[in-house]
Amino acid sequence: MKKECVAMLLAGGEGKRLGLLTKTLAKPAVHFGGKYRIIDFTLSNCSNSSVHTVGVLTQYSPMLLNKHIGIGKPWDLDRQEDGVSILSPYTAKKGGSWYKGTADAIYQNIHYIDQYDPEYILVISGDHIYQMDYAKLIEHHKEKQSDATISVIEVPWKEASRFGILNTLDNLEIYEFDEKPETPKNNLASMGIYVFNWKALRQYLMEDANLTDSDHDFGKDIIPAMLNDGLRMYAYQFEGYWKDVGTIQSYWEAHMDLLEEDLSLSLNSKEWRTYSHDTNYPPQFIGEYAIIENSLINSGCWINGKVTNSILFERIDVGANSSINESIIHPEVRINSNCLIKKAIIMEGVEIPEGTIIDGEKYDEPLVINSENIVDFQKEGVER
Amino acid sequence: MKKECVAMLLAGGEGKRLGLLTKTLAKPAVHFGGKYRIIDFTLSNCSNSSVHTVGVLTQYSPMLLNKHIGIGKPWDLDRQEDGVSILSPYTAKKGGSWYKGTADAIYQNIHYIDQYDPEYILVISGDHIYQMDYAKLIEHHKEKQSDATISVIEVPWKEASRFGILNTLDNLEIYEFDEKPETPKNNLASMGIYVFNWKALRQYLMEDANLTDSDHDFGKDIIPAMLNDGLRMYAYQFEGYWKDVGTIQSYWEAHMDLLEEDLSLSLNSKEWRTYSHDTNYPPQFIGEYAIIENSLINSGCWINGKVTNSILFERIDVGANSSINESIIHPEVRINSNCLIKKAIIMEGVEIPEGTIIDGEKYDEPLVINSENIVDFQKEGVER
Amino acid sequence: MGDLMGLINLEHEQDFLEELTYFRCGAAAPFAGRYRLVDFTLSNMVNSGVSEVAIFTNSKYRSLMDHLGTGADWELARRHGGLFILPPDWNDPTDVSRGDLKHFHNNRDYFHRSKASHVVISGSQFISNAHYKKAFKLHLEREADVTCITTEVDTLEPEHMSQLRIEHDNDGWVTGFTNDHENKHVFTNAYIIKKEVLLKLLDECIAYHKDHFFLGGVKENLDSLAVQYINSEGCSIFINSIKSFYKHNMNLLQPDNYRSLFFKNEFIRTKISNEPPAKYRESSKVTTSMLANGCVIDGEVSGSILFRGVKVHKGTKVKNSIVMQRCIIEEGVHLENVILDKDVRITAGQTFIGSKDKPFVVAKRQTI
Amino acid sequence: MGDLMGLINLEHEQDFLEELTYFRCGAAAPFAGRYRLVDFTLSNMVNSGVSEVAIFTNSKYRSLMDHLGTGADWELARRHGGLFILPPDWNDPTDVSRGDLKHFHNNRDYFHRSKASHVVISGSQFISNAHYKKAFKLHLEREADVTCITTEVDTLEPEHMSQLRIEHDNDGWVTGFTNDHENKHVFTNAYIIKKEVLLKLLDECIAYHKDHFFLGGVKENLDSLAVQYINSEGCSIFINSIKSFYKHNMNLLQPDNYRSLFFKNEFIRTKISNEPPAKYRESSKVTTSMLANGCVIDGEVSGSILFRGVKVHKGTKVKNSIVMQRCIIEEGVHLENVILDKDVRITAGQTFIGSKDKPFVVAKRQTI
Repeated sequence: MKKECVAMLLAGGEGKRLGLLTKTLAKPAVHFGGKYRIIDFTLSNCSNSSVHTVGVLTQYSPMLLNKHIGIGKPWDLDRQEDGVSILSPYTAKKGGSWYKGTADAIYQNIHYIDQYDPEYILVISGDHIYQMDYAKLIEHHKEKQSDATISVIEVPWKEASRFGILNTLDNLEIYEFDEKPETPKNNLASMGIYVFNWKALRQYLMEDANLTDSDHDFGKDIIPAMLNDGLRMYAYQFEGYWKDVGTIQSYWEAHMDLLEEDLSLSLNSKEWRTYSHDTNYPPQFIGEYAIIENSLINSGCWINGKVTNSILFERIDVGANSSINESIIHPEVRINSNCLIKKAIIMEGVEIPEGTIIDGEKYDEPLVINSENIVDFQKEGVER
Repeated sequence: MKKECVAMLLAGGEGKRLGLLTKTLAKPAVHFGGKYRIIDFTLSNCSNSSVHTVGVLTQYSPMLLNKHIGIGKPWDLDRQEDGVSILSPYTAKKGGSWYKGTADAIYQNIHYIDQYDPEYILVISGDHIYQMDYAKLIEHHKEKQSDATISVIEVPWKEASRFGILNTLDNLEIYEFDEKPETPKNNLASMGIYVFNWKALRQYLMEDANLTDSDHDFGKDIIPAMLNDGLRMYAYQFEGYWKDVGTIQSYWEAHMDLLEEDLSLSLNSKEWRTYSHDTNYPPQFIGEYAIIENSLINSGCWINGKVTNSILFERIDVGANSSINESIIHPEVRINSNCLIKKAIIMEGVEIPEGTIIDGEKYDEPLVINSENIVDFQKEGVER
Repeated sequence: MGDLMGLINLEHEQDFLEELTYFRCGAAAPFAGRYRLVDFTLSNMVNSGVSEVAIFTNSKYRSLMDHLGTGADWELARRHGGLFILPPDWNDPTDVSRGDLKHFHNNRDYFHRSKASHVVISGSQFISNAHYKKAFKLHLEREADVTCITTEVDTLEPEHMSQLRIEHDNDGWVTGFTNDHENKHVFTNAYIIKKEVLLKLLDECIAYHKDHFFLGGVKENLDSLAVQYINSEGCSIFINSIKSFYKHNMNLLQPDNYRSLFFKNEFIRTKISNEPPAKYRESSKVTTSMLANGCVIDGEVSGSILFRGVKVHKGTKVKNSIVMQRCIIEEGVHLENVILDKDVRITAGQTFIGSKDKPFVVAKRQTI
Repeated sequence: MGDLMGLINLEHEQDFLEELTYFRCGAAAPFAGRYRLVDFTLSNMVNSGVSEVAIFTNSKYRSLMDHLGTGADWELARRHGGLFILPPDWNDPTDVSRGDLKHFHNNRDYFHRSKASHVVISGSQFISNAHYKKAFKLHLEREADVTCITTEVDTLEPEHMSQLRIEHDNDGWVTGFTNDHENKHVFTNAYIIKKEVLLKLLDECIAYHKDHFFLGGVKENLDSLAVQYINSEGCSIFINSIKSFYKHNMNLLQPDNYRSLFFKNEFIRTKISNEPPAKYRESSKVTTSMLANGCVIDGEVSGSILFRGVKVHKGTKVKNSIVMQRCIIEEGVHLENVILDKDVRITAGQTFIGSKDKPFVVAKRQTI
C-alpha cells in the first residue's frame, strides 16, 4: 500500500569509541537516561511525528537491539500494514555481508521501500539524543519543493571544523557541503538527518551502487553528487538539544545535561513523550537514612545510601553508607554498603563489593565498570 | 524466563521439486488449501498444543515468509515474553552463511534456546500438512522417560523403502534407524518430528559441530549417534492425515484429499482450528449462471462459470462459460470467459485470457501456470 | 488527517430492527454476509486516517463490544489513541444533562485529551464506502464550523422519510434543515465539526436542557454557525427498519451494487475470523448469492446471503433469504423471503415463507 | 494450567472505600504507588498460567476499563481467550436471577465456550502475591468440588471481622463456614471450583431465588459438596475500608513487608506507563518512602507513598501520606496522615492533618 513517507533508521553502528559499553552491543541499544536505550529517542520521534513506516537497519550485534525493538509496541509502531520492520543484512545462499556504507544500506533495501511507493524517504540514525518533529522537516521539504533536505543545527564557530558544514544562501538553499572544513564559512552542521524525494534518491542509489570507488556514503558520495548535478537542496534548521553520544565523555556529559533543568531536552514533557519498554518493578523504596539530591531514579531501586548528581536505572540497590556521585548506574546493579563511586558508569548486572572505591575523577574520562574490571577496584580499601 | 518446552521450526527448505511454486518462495510459504500457506498447519499445531515458544528458522527466500509470520498474531503467538521469533542466519562482520544442515540450524541458535532454559526441545518442520497435538507427543516423551522421541506414522509396506524407517521393540523403544531400507523390517516412518531432552541434545550438537565429516543433520548424524550411545529413544505413533507436499504431484494430490470428506484432515473442526491471515475481502459472489460442485472457494471470488473439484483462493474472477476442474487457483487470478482449465495450478496474479485452454491431463503431472508460461497456452483456441 | 478524531453516536439509534435488535443494538446487527452495520462507519473513519474513535453506546452493547474487541482488526488497538467504547456509566448526582448530551458531557475527557481539532460524528445507519478526506478538505478550506455529509437520492424511499433534508445556497452553505417530504437532498447524520464549536454548543445545550446534540446544538443554531454540505460519493444506503434492512441486503445481489459497495474504494474492515473457504459439495446448487467463508452447502441456494459457517443440508432450498452466522438448515427444508438470525437451527422438512415487504424473521439461537 | 479459567467477581464489593469509590469501583482504587487493587488478583491468575479471565462488574466500571484496556499489559490481549470485562447489560424480561447470579446466568457463554474444566474465582479485596498452582494441584489431587484459599492470621484486625472463617477436619475438608469472632482461620473469598459443579449450583441458586453464589450455592450445600482448604502463602492483606487501606499502604514502608509483597514471587503486573525516572532536585529530602516514576521532588517527603507523576514543590512537607497520580503540592504546604486522590492540587501554604485512624481524604480532581 502507498505511504507518503518511509523512514529508514540506520542502527548498525558499532560505536567503537564507546569502549566497553558497545563491546557486545550496538550503539543504538546502549542504555540511556535512567530508563531508555539511545534508539528510543529516534523511535519516539517517529511515533510523535506520525511517521509510522520505519525500516530499522541493524547489523552489528543486533540480537539485543532486535529484541528491544521487537514488534514496536512501546512506540505504537506495531501496525498491521506498516509499522516498524527490522532489516538485517540478508544472507543469500552464497553468503552475505555487511552494508558497505550508509547509502549501500538503503540501496540493499530498495525492495522494502518500493512496496510502499513513497513520495519521500526520511533517513535518520539511532545514535543521537534529541527530540524533533520530523513532520515539520518534511513540511519544510515540501514547501521548498526540494529534492533533498538536510537538517542542520547551529554549532559554536570554534567547533564547526569538527562537523560536516553546509554552506547555504539566505533562503537556506545549499550550495556547498564542507566535510570538516579547516576554515568553516558557516556554523550550520549536518545532523545526518535527510529527506529525499524517493524517485530522485533511488536513481542516485542505483548509480552509486555501480561505482567501484565510492564509499557508498550519504555524506561523502550521494549528497556531493546531487549538489554537483544542481538538484534543489535545502537546509532545515533545528533548534533544540542534539547530542551525538559517540564517546564515553560525551555519553557521560549528555547524562549530566539531563540533570540540568533549563535544557530543552525534557523527559517529562506530556507533549513529546519518550517511549520505551516499561517493566513491572515496584515503586522505588527510599530508606530511612537515604540522601538523594539532583538525581534520576527508576523503579525497583532500593536506596539506603547517598545519591547525588547521578542517574540510576531500574532495580539498583544502594547499601547503607555508600555514596554515589556524578555517576550512571545501569540496571540490576547491587552496590553494597560503604562504597564510594564517583564519575563512573557501572554496567548492567555488576555487583560492587562492600567498601569498594571507584573514583573516576582521577582519570581522563569517566570510568566504565563491568563485572570483569571491578576486581581491580576491590582492594583499594575504605578511605572517605 | 524458563519455559518447559521450546519448539524449533525448520522453515528454510528450498523445495526444489516444487518447481515454479518455489522459484521465489520458500516451500513453507507456498499457498495451500484455499486460504493458507503450508507453514500455517505447523504454526496452528503449535498454538493448539499450547507450545508458545517457537523459533522459526528461515533462510531460502525468507522475505515473504518473514512477512507472513510477522509477529505471529493469527496464531496467538504474539506474546511479550516468548511467542514466535524468526531466526535467520546471522551475518557477522566477515559475512554469514546458510545453515549447513538441520542440526547446524539448531546449533547456531543455541543462545536463543538457552535463554528459556527448557527441559525439552521440539524440532518440527514447516513442510508438512497435518494436524497434531504436540502436547500428547511431549506427554509420551515424559512418560517413557525418554531422551529422544521420534514421531512416526504407519506407511504402506510397499512404500516403506522411500522413508526413514524406525525399528522398535513392542514398547516402541527404538533400537535401529534405517534410512530408506531396501527390505524394510517395519513400516513406521519417521515424520521428522523430534522431542529431545535439551541437556542431552545440546551436548550432541556441540560435539557434532566439531566433526568435519558430519552433514550436521538430525536423521543422518544426531539420531544415529544417540542410538549408538544407547540413549533412551522411543517412537510416538501418530494416527491421522500427514502428507509431505514435496512435489507438484503430491501438492496437487493433497488438495484433492482436502475435497474428500472422509479424511481426518479437517479445516472445519472447531476443536482444531487452522489459523492464517484473514483479509477484508467481501463475501464471495456467485452469479446467476454459476455451477459449483465439490469445491472450496474463498472470499472475494466472483464466480460466473463452472467450478468442479477445485480449490479457489481469494479474489478470483471466473468468467462466464469458463470451466475449472481439478485445479488449484492461487489468489488474485482472473480467468476470463470461455476458458477451460483442467488439472492445473494457476499461480498468484495470473490473468488467463479469454478462450484459453489449459489441460493438465495431457501431461505427467499437473500444469503450473505463471504469468510467463501462460503465453504458451493462449493460442490453442476453444474446443470444448 | 491526524487532525480529525471520530465519534460514533448510537444514543438515538435504538432497537430499530425488531427481532434483530432484541438482544443487540442496531449498530451490531449483521449485514452483507460478514459485516455488522457499525463496520461501515468505522472503516470509513479508519480508511480516512482517523486514529481515535469513540462510540457512545446506550444499551445492548455487549455484542458490539464482542465484535469490536480490542479494535485491532480496524488497526485501532493503539497505545495512544485507538478505540473507546463508552457505555453509560456515570455517577455524578449533580449532572443535569439529558439524551446524548449526557454522553458528550460525561466523556468530555475524550475530546480534551486528543490533539485533534475537528471531530467527525456519525451514526451507524448510513452505509457507504467513502472517505471523509474530501469532506474534511472542504471543511478546512471553507473554514466551516460544521460540514454535513449529504446524499441526493433519485427516488425517495420509505427509509428516507425520517431523515432530515437540507436546503442550501449556491456556495454550499446550508440554509435550513427540514422534513420536507419532497426534498431529495438527504442528510446522512454524518458531519464534521470543529472541536471548539462542539464544546461550546455542548455547554449551551446542557444549560438549556436540550436532549439531542445535533437538533438542539447545530440545527437550532444554524443562523450563527457556518455550516457546509458535501455529497457522499458512491453507494448510499440507509437502514432504519427491517424492511430497508432486507431490501438493501437483497440489492447487493445485483453485481453493480456489490461492486460499488465493496470494490470502489478501500475494503470495509471487520472482525477477522478463522473460517476455512466455503465448501460446495457434490449436490450443491448455488446461484445469484453471496456466501461467507465456513459455509458448507449441500442444497440449493438462490438469491440469498449466507453469513459465516452456515450449513445447508441436502434437498433443502433457500431462496431470497438472509441466513446469519452458524445457522444450520437441515434436510428437506424450504425457506423463502426469510431472515434467520445467528445460531438458528431449522429442523428437517419444514417450510417458511415470508414476503419481500414482510420477511419472516427468526430471532437468534432458536431451534424450530 | 490450561485447565483453569479465571473469574473476578466484583458484584458484592461496592463502594467500600468512601471518597475513593465515589467515581470508581473498589477494584480500580489505586494502591501501593503504581497499582490498582485488581492488579493483585489478576496478576496472581496470570502468573499461575490462567489465560482467560472474566470480570463481573456492576457499576462505576469505567476507570477499571480504562486501566485494563485490551489486557495486553497482563498478557491477556489474545485472539483466543484473553480478558473479558463484563458490565451488566442484559435485556431478557424473563430472567429471574438476582445478585451475582444475574452475572453468572447472563454470562454462561463464558463458561461454556472455554475448554477449562475448573474456575478460579476471587474478588479484589484480598491482596497477595501467590500462585494458585499449589491450590489447583491440591484441588485435583483431592478431587475436590471446591477448594477455598484461606489464611491464618496472628491477630484479628477489624478488616477480618466481615470475612467468613472456616472450620475443617484433619484431612483438610471444610466442615463449616462461620462468623465466629475468635476464629483466626479466615477465608479470602478466593476459591477454585469444578466448572460442572459451578453450573449445577448456578441452576439451583436461580431456582431457589438466591442472590449470592458462594453463600447460597457453596456454603448452603456444604454437606453435599467436597470442599478443601489451602492456606495462601506469604503476604496476606485484606482491604475493605479506608482504615485498612491506609494501614496496609503504610505497612509497606517496612522493608520486610515491601519485600514480601513485591520480591518474593513473580512481579505484580499493572498498566504500563511512559513516565521517566523520578527526579529528585537539589532541595529534595526523601526518607522511608515509596515513589513511582514521573515524580518530581523539591520538598521533604517522609513515611509516604507517592504515585506516578506527583510534584512536591519547595518548602513543602509530606508526612505519612498517600498521594495519588499527578497530584501537585505547591510550595510551603504541610500534609500529615492525608490521602490525596488523583489529580488533586494543594495550593501554596496550606496545612492538612488527619490521624492514623481517620486519615484526611481528598476526592479526585479538586484544587484546594
